[in-house]
Amino acid sequence: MTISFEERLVEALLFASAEPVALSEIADRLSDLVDAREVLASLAAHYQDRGVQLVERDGRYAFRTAQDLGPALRQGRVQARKVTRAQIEALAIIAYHEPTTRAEIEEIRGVALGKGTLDALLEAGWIRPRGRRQVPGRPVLWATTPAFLDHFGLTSRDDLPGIEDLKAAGLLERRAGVTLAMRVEEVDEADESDA
Amino acid sequence: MTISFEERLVEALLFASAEPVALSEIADRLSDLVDAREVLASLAAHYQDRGVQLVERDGRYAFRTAQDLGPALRQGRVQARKVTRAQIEALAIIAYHEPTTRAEIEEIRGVALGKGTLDALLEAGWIRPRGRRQVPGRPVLWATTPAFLDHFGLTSRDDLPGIEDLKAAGLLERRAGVTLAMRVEEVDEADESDA
Amino acid sequence: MAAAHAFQEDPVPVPVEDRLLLQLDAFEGPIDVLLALAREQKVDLTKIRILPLVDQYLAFIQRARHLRLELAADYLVMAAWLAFLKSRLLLPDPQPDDEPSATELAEHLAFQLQRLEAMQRAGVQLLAGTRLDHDVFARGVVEDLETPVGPVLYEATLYDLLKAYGSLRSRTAAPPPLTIAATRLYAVEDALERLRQRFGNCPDWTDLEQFLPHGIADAMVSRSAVASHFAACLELARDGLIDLRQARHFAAIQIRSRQGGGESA
Repeated sequence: MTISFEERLVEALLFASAEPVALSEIADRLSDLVDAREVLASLAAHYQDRGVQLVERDGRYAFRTAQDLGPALRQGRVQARKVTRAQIEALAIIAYHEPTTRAEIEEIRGVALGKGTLDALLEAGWIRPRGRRQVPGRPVLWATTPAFLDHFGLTSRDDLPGIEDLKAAGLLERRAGVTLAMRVEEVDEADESDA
Repeated sequence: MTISFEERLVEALLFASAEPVALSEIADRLSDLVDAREVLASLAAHYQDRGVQLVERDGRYAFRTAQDLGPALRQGRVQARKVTRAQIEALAIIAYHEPTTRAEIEEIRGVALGKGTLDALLEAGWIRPRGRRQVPGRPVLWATTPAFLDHFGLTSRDDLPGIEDLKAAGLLERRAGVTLAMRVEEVDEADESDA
Repeated sequence: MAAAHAFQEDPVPVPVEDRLLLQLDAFEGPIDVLLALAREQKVDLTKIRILPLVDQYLAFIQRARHLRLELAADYLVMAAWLAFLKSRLLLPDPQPDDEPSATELAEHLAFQLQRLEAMQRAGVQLLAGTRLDHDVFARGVVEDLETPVGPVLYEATLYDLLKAYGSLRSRTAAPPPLTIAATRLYAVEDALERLRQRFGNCPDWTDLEQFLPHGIADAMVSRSAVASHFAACLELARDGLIDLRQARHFAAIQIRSRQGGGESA
């Protein structure tokens, strides 16, 4: 079975488009000699029994996964959630300073941690409690998990670039301050091993 | 032509995801009686001449539009990320020598990396730290990511242009560059002897 | 405009070094320049001849300095190293055994040029290959399959993590002590000292430029020397030690010593 250039183009166009595409827009991409409706009809017929279907909504066209596959696709399908700034900062502090306490995280960030911050990191499976510090109050110590390494593509915590590496990669924001045109000796900031 | 339930399911699964899906994840959705590789091979054959193709990226699978349709699809789309010369050279050096350190990249290019070069590659998701070299200073080693292969249309690192020839010619061996001797102290000396 | 034809000159071949000087900004350091020069030999880089290459590079640097183009220090260090390499290649090798021979150094340089060339070509090929969002496109929508039943997946990249820690540390780290780097600019005091030593035997009008120190590699330092010598002149003139004159705007500034006031004009 051969497929025409127009059919291939419309197939790719609908596949790559973030929104359903209007008929007029499809027609604009095609030569005047070709009827966009015919191309769409032919594509729709091709996909009829497949796992993906060509659907029309208000004169706009899109591919959608076949409805009967919904339950099978949803199985084990995860719900994506964006990580907040407080969460990513707390996670970074735990990763660089582990094992560490909530109080230490708050001290480094300079603000108190919101209620759900560590909970979210726990739910994500990135941190776990690892014993308690032997000081009054015996606060819980937090550490990262193998799932944390896995998610961030790290083979070990040792992969985390040090302060100097971050600086060299341009990831340490420059503080407002005195910079001269001439070479200034970089001041050695902080050793990371303070826990 | 009939299509199996498994083929429809995998087709829908790959369609529903923008990122390449791991073989193991695909196999998890299928009955133990079905070989995921066979399903993928059959799908790939079906899509061979179509506007959308099944591609493999380092053991992960995804649908991508056919290469020859690029110019027609590009119209009115946001341009792909701009890459500077320093960035692409650093990226090539990492890809062909990985894992490798910042100092080695600088030796090969004979010039210091500007701040922000590795940063940009990291932000694009093309490189990641992978361990440290066990030498004094324990410098971070950099390697490429699956997203790098996906972005540059490579099935695996073996697919890098000319990598076999370069290996055979010994050009990928680790050897320090002559510029190694150029350090700031010596530059200052040169200035003084000139004055 | 028939005359135009009559005076049309044969195209003068522009030397390679001059052509490269025009694109100096586009180079990524001295090795990159060397590679561009090596490509001019139009031979397989594995058969590159190092000596002519060294000469070309030195000529390139010479031209750049003659034209007072700003060259980063690396370029001059490279020139010094190549001059050293050249002398060792030409002279019998007197080096002790534990140091690499001149031939080895030359071979190594050739290796480095080949390697950089290979990486530059690889970069070009990567960019010219099939690129996502340019030649091929991914699925435009991630389908929301409604009522997800699986676990929650938190989304964050390694870049997010490192960036968060980086900005956190720069936000909260104790401010570094103020350091003012020693300046390498030419001080007015030094210029005064220099001029005091020299103008004594100079009863005739002489261009100030003659008194400037020569061979300062760094363009910034070189410019500061001009400024500080001019300031020093003004001071000496105020003290009645020299006369100053300038024929017109932007003309050369001339000075002469005023000995015992007898010669004052």
